[in-house]
Amino acid sequence: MDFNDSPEEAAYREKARKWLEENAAEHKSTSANGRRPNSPEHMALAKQWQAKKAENGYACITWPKEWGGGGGTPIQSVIFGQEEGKVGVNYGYFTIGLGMCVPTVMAFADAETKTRFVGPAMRGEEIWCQLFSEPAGGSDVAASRTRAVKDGDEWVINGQKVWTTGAQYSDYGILLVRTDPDVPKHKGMTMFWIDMHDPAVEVRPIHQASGGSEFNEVYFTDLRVKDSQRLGNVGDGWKVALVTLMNERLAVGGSSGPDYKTIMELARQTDGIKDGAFRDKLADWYVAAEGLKLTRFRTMTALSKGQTPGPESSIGKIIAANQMQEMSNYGVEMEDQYGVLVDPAEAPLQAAFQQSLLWAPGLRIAGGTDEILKNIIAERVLGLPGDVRVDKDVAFKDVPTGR
Amino acid sequence: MDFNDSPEEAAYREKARKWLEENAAEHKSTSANGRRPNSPEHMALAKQWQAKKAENGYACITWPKEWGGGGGTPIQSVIFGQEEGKVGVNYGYFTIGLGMCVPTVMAFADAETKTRFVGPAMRGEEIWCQLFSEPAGGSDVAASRTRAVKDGDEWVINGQKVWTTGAQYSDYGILLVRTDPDVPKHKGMTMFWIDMHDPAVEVRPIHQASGGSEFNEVYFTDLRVKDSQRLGNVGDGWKVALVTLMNERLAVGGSSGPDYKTIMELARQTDGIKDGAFRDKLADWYVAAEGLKLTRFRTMTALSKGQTPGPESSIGKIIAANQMQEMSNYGVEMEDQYGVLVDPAEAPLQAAFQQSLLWAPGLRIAGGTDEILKNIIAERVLGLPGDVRVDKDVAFKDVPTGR
Amino acid sequence: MNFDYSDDQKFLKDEARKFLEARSPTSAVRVVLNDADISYDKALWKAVAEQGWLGAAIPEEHGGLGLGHVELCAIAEELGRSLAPIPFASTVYFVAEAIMLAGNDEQKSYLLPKIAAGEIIGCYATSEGPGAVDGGSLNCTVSGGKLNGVKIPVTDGDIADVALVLASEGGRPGLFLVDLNDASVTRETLKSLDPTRSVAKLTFKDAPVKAVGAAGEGWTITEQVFDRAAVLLAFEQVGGAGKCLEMAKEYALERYAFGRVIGSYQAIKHKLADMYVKNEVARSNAYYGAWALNTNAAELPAAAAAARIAGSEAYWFASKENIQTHGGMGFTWEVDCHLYYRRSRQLALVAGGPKVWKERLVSQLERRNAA
Amino acid sequence: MNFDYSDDQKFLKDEARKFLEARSPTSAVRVVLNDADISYDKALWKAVAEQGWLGAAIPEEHGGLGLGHVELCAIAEELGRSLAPIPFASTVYFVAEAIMLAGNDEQKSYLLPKIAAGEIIGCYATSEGPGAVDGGSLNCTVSGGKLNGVKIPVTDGDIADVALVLASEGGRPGLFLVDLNDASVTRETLKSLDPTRSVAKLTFKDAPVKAVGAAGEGWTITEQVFDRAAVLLAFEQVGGAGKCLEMAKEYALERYAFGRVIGSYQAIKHKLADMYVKNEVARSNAYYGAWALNTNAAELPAAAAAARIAGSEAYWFASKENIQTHGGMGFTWEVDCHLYYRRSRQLALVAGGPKVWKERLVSQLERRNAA
Repeated sequence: MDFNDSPEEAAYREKARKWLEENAAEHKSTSANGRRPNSPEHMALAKQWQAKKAENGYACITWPKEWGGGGGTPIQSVIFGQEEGKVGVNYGYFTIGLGMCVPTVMAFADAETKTRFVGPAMRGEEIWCQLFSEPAGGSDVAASRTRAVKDGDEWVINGQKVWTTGAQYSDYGILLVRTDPDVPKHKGMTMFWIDMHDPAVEVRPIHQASGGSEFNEVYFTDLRVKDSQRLGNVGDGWKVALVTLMNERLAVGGSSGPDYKTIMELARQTDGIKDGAFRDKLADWYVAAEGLKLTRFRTMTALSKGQTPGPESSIGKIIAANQMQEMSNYGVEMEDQYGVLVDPAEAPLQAAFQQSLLWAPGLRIAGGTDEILKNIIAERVLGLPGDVRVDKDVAFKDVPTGR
Repeated sequence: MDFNDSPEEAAYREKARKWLEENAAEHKSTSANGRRPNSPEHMALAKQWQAKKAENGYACITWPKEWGGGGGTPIQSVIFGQEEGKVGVNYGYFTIGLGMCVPTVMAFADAETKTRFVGPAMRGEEIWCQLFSEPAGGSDVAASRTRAVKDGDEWVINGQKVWTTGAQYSDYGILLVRTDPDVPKHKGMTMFWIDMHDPAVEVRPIHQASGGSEFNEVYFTDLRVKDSQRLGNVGDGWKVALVTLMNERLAVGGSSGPDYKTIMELARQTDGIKDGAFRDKLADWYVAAEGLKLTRFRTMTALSKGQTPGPESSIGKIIAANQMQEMSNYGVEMEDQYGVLVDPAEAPLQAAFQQSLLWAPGLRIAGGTDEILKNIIAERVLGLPGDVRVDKDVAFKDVPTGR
Repeated sequence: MNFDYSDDQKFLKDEARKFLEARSPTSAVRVVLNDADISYDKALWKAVAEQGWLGAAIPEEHGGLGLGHVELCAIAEELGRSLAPIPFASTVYFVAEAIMLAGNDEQKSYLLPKIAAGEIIGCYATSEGPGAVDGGSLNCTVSGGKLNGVKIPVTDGDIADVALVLASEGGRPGLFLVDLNDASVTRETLKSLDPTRSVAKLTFKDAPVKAVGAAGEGWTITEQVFDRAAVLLAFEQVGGAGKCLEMAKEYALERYAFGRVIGSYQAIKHKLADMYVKNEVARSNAYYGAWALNTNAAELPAAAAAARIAGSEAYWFASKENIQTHGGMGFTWEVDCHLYYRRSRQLALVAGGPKVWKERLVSQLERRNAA
Repeated sequence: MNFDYSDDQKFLKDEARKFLEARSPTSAVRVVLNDADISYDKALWKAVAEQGWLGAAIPEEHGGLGLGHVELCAIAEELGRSLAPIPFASTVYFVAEAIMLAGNDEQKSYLLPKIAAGEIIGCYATSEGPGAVDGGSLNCTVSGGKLNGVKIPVTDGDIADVALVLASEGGRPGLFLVDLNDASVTRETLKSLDPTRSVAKLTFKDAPVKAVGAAGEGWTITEQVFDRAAVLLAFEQVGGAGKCLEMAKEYALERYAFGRVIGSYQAIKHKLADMYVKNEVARSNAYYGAWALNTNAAELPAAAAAARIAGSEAYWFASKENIQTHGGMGFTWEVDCHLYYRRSRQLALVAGGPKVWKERLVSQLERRNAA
C-alpha cells in the first residue's frame, strides 16, 4: 500500500504541475483576486481559464481527442484536478455541463448537434445546466410532470423544474419531460436539449432556508423546441437520464465548511479543548473524515487500475452532511450564549459554524437525501430488494399523488 | 402537578401497607431467604404468598369480586404493586398467567371452565404460560404454523412454540394454532387451553446467547385436546390473541440491571468520574431514565383518572433496552483491559456490566424488537400507514416464506 | 398521583393555543423575521399583556394573577409552539423571577406591577464573549454605583427598558438593575441565528445601578434564576418540538413519492417514532421541573437541568428531522421548517448551552449520591 | 496511487481465507467456546505455524518469511473473520513486534525463530486492575533481577511460555522478559466475555527476569508496541465486522416476515447500510495504519489510533446489529452471532479501550496542529 503515482502517473502529474505553474498565475486564488463568484468579471476569468485548458487538452481529459478532449484516463483527470486544487484554481461553472450534460449530448445527439455544442462547452464559451428535479417529484426523479406535446415538427413544453444549479448563467440545458402520461412512469418520458435564453424559459432564484440563493426554479410556458433537439427516442427519457446520472457519480467531491482543525481552533478560543467530551467527539469526527478521505484514495486506486467506481461512493455524502450538521451545532453550542451571533464580524472564525449549521440541512437533501442514499447502498451495493413499488406498472396519470 | 394520592388512593395505600407489614415478613426478601428462584422451595413460598393475597383480595385487584378478585381499580393495583415492591416481595411466577392467560380464559371460555380454573390460578395453585411465538414467525406472531386438525370431538396438534417464559413450571397454557391454512393468515387460527403436563407436550430450555436459559421451546407431538378446550370460535384465534396481547400492555415493567448510580460507582472506582466524556454520557442516561420513570407516572395518572393507557408505553422498552446495551458497554470499556473478566468474583460490582452487556441484545428483541415497537408508535400513536402488506389477502399456505 | 396539567390548567392552555393561533400565526412571525428593523411583535406583546400572562406567576399584591408556576408553564408551552416573537422569556422567566427571588420590597413594588401590565420590557445580561459565563471572571465591573463594561449578546437588549446585569463589584459577582434608557448605555442590535428573537450588544459607561440581592451573591442568584428559567424554557422547547412532529407527520401523510405517501416508508416512520420518543422524554422531564419549580423543591436544580437537557435535545432533533422529512421543500425560506430550526438553537443557547447544564446536572447527582 | 492490497497480497489473503474456512469453521471455534478446559485450538496453531504466518513479518535471518507488514495485515483480516481461537495476536502482534522493536540481538536470535516456528507462545502483561494502565503507577516491581506482583488479566497468560511484563524498577517503568514455566510464576485461568480467547491472572514471586530495551523505557516501548498491535488488531476487527455484515445480509435475504424477506424493509436495509458505512470507514483507516506500520511513518501513532477507534466502533455496531437483524434466533447459543459480539468486545479491550485511544489520537492532533 502506498500513495505513490505509477511512473506514468508521476510523469503526467509533473507535466500538469509545470503547465499550471506557467499558466495559472492570475487564476491562482479565485477569491483573493477580488471578484465575487457569479459576477461577470469572475465568470469572464473562468471562461478564459477554461479556454486555455481546452487548448492544452486539460479541459476534458478523458474525452476522445477527436472531440477536442485530452484522450486521457480517469486517473489523469483526478491528478490534474488535484494539482489544479493545489494551486488554488477552483471555478465551478462548467462541472455540471461537462460532467453530465454534454456527455449525454455526445451519447444521444446527431453528428451535427454534437459538432455544434461539444467544442464551445469544452472551451467554456457556453454553459449547460441539468433540468431533472421537480417540486412534486423530490427523491422520485422519474415522477417528472413537465409536459411536452407534439405539434408538427415541434414540441410544446409546459411545467416547472426546481433546484437547478447554475440556471441563472446557463446558455443551454438538458430537460426531462413527460411525453406520454398513459404509460407507466419510467416509459413515458423523453429528453431534450433546450436554449435557456428562450423567452419561454423563466429562471427564478430560490430563497433558501439558509438565507442564500444558490439554486433556482425554472418555469416553461409554451416553450417550443424542435424535434431535432430530442436526445434519444421518444419514451426513452429515463434511460437517457440514467446515463446522465451515472456520470454524476464520477465527480469526486470534496467537502467544504469547517473541519476538525477549525473546531480545534474554536475549542482553543473557548477553553473547550481540555474537556473530555469534546476530545471524545473530536476523535470520532477525525476518524470519520479521515475514513472518507482515505476511501476516496481507494476509489482513485480503482480508477488508476482502470476500474469504474460504483454506487459505494454514496457513503461520502451521508457521512459528510451529517457530520457537518453535528459538528457545526457542537461548535455553536460551544460558544454558549454567544453562539446565536451569526455576523462574521462578531462570531468566532467568521461565523464558520453558524453558516454551516444553516447550510447543513440542505446538504442532507441535495443530490439525494440520506434516506435515498441508504437505499442505494442497501440495494445496489448490498443487493437487498427494492421497496415494494405501487407505481411501476400503472399509467403515470393513475399513480397516486394525493392531489 | 403533584405526586400525591387522592384521599381514596391514600386510604387504600395505607390499608395495603398495614396488611403487608403484618403479613409479608417471611417473603420480604426473595433472595435473602436463601432460596434460589425456580427452586421448589422458592416456588412453594411464592404459592403460599399468592394464596394469602387471594384470601384478602390482593391477588387480582381489578377482577370482579364474584370471581374472587378485589373488585378494585387499576390504580389500586398499581399502588399495591408499589407497596409490595417497597417491602421487597417480588415473585414473578404468576404475572403472565394472571395478567394475560386467565383473563383470556375468562373472556372466552364457558362457565364450567372458568369456574374450574380462575380460583386455582388466582390462589397460585396452578401456573399458566402463553404459547404464541414460533421459530418461523418471530415478529410476525400471526404466522403461526402449529397445526390443529379436527378428529371427531378432538383436535390433534403438531408443531412447535418458542421463547415461552415459565413453560418448565407451568400447569396450563393458552395455545394459538392454525386450523385452516387455506384462508388468509389472520383468519385461519384458533385458540385452545392445554394441559402442560400432557406427555405429548415437551418443554426444552433454550440455551441463550447470554449463557442462561430463561426461555423455552415447547414441542407438540399428536397432542389431543377436546373441542371444549377451545377459546372463542374456530378461526377467531387472532381476535382472541389480540385480547391477550392487549392485557400485556397494562403490565408496567421496571427495568433491571445497572443504572446511572451503578455506573457512577464504577466511574469512581476506575477514576473515570472526572472525565468530561463520561459526565456528558451520564447526563444523557440520567435524563432518559428519568424521562422513562416520569412517563410511567403520567401513565399512572391516566389510570388514576380511569383512562386506559395506549400503545405509547412502547417507548419504555425502546429506551431501556438500548440504554442498557450502551451503558453496559460503556461500563465494560471503562474497565479497560480488565473489562473482559466476567466472573462476579473478579469483575467490579459483581460483573454487573458484563452480565447486562450479554443480556441486552435479548432485551432489544424480546416482547417486540426495536423495529416492531417503532412501527407500533408510528402506526398506532402517530397514525402513519402500515407497511405495504403482501400477506393479507392470500391463503396462509400461499404466503411466501422462502422455505 | 396527578402528574399532568389539571383540568383548569388544560383549559388555560387550550385558550392560550387558540389565542396564539389567531394572533401569532407564522405569517405574523415572518414579519419580524423578514424586517431587520422590527425586533418584536408589539401588537402581540400588548395583547399578551392584556391576557394577564405576563403576571401569571406574579402575586396579586404586585399586580399579577397570582396563579402558580404550572400555569406559566402551560402558557410557555403554547408560546414555544407558536414561535411568538416577543420578549416574554427575558421579561418574565428571567427578570420577574429574579426580582421575586432576590429583589427588595421597593424593587418588587416598582417593577413587578409594570412587568405584569406590559409597561416595561426586561432583559438579563450575563454573557461577555464566546464560551460559558463564569461568575468568577467578569469584565463588567461596578464601582461607586456605576457600571462599566460590555455585555454581548443580550437577548432583547435592544428593546428592553431595564436590565439585570451580572457584574463584578470589589472582585465579587453582584447583580445590578440598570435603566437602559439612560444616556450612559449604548445599544447595538446584532444579527442572530433566529431573527425572530432580537439580540444586542450593550455598552455601559458609568451607568448608574442599583444592587439586587446581597453583595457578592450575584452568581448564586443567577444560578437560581437560570434554574427557574430553564424549566420555563423547557416548556417552550416541548411546545416547539411537538409542533415539528405534527408538521412532519402531516407532510408525511400528504407527500407522495414512488406512488405512496412518504409516511408509509419505515425510514420516515421510524424517524418520526424517534422524534416522538424524545418529545415524550422531554415532556416528562419538563413536568417534573414544573413540579419542582411550583413547590420550590430541593430537587429543582437537578430537575431544571434535566428538563433543559431533554428539551434542547428533543427540539434540536425534531426541528432538523422535520426539515429532512420535508425534503427540498423544507429547505426553502417559504416553508416554515427553518423557523423552528432557528428557534431551537436560540432556546438551547439563551440560558447557556447543554454543556453547562450537563455539568450542573452531574454535580447535583454527585452531591445526591454523596448524601 | 495504490491504496489497496497488491495482487500478491490479495492472493495471500484469498489463500488464507480458504485455509481458515477449512481449518477454523465456527464448529471448531465452538470446541474452545464450550469446553472451559480448552484454551486454544492446538491443531490450528500448529497448522498456522506450518503456513509460516507466525513469521510473516519476521526477517528471514530470524527464521521468518520476511514479508512486509501489509501481508501480516491481510492475514490478520482473515484471522478476525474466522474467529481463529489461537494466541496469534499475543505472540505475533505484541511479543514478536516488541522483540523486533526493542530486543537485543540475543533476544532476537533466541525468540524470533521459535515464534516463527510456533514453538513458543508469548503474552504481553500490562494490566493490574480495572481501568487504564499507566506506566507511572505500577504495583509489579523488579528489583535485583526478580519480579514480584500480580498481572490481571493477561491474554493467553495461561498457555504462554514467555511473557513481556511491564514493571517498575527503581521507580521507572521497564519491560521484562519472564519464563512463565518457572516455578516462581503462578497462573490462574479466568472467565472471559469471549471464552474463545483465554485470559489469566499471573502472580510473580521473585521471578527471574531479563530487561528488554533500556532501563526506564518500558512505557515508551509499550506505547510503540501497542501502536503496531492496534493496526493489526484493526484488521481483525475489519474482518469480523465484514463477516457480521455478510451474515446479516444473508439472513435478511432468506428470512420472511409478513410475507416478505426482512431485507425488503427499510428498517433493516438502512441498518445494513449503516453497517456498510462504518465498515468502509474502518477499512480505509486500517489501510492507512497498514501503510504507516509498513513504512514506519511518523504518522503511525495517529494512524494506529484512528484505525483502532474505527475498527472497534465498526465491529461493535456490526456485531450487535447482526444479532438484532437475526431477531430471536440471533439470541440463541446455537446461532453464531454471539461469537462475534463476544469477540468484538475482546478485541476492543485487549490493547486498551477506546477511551485511551481517543485520548492518544487527540494528543497527536494537538501536536500536529502545534507543529
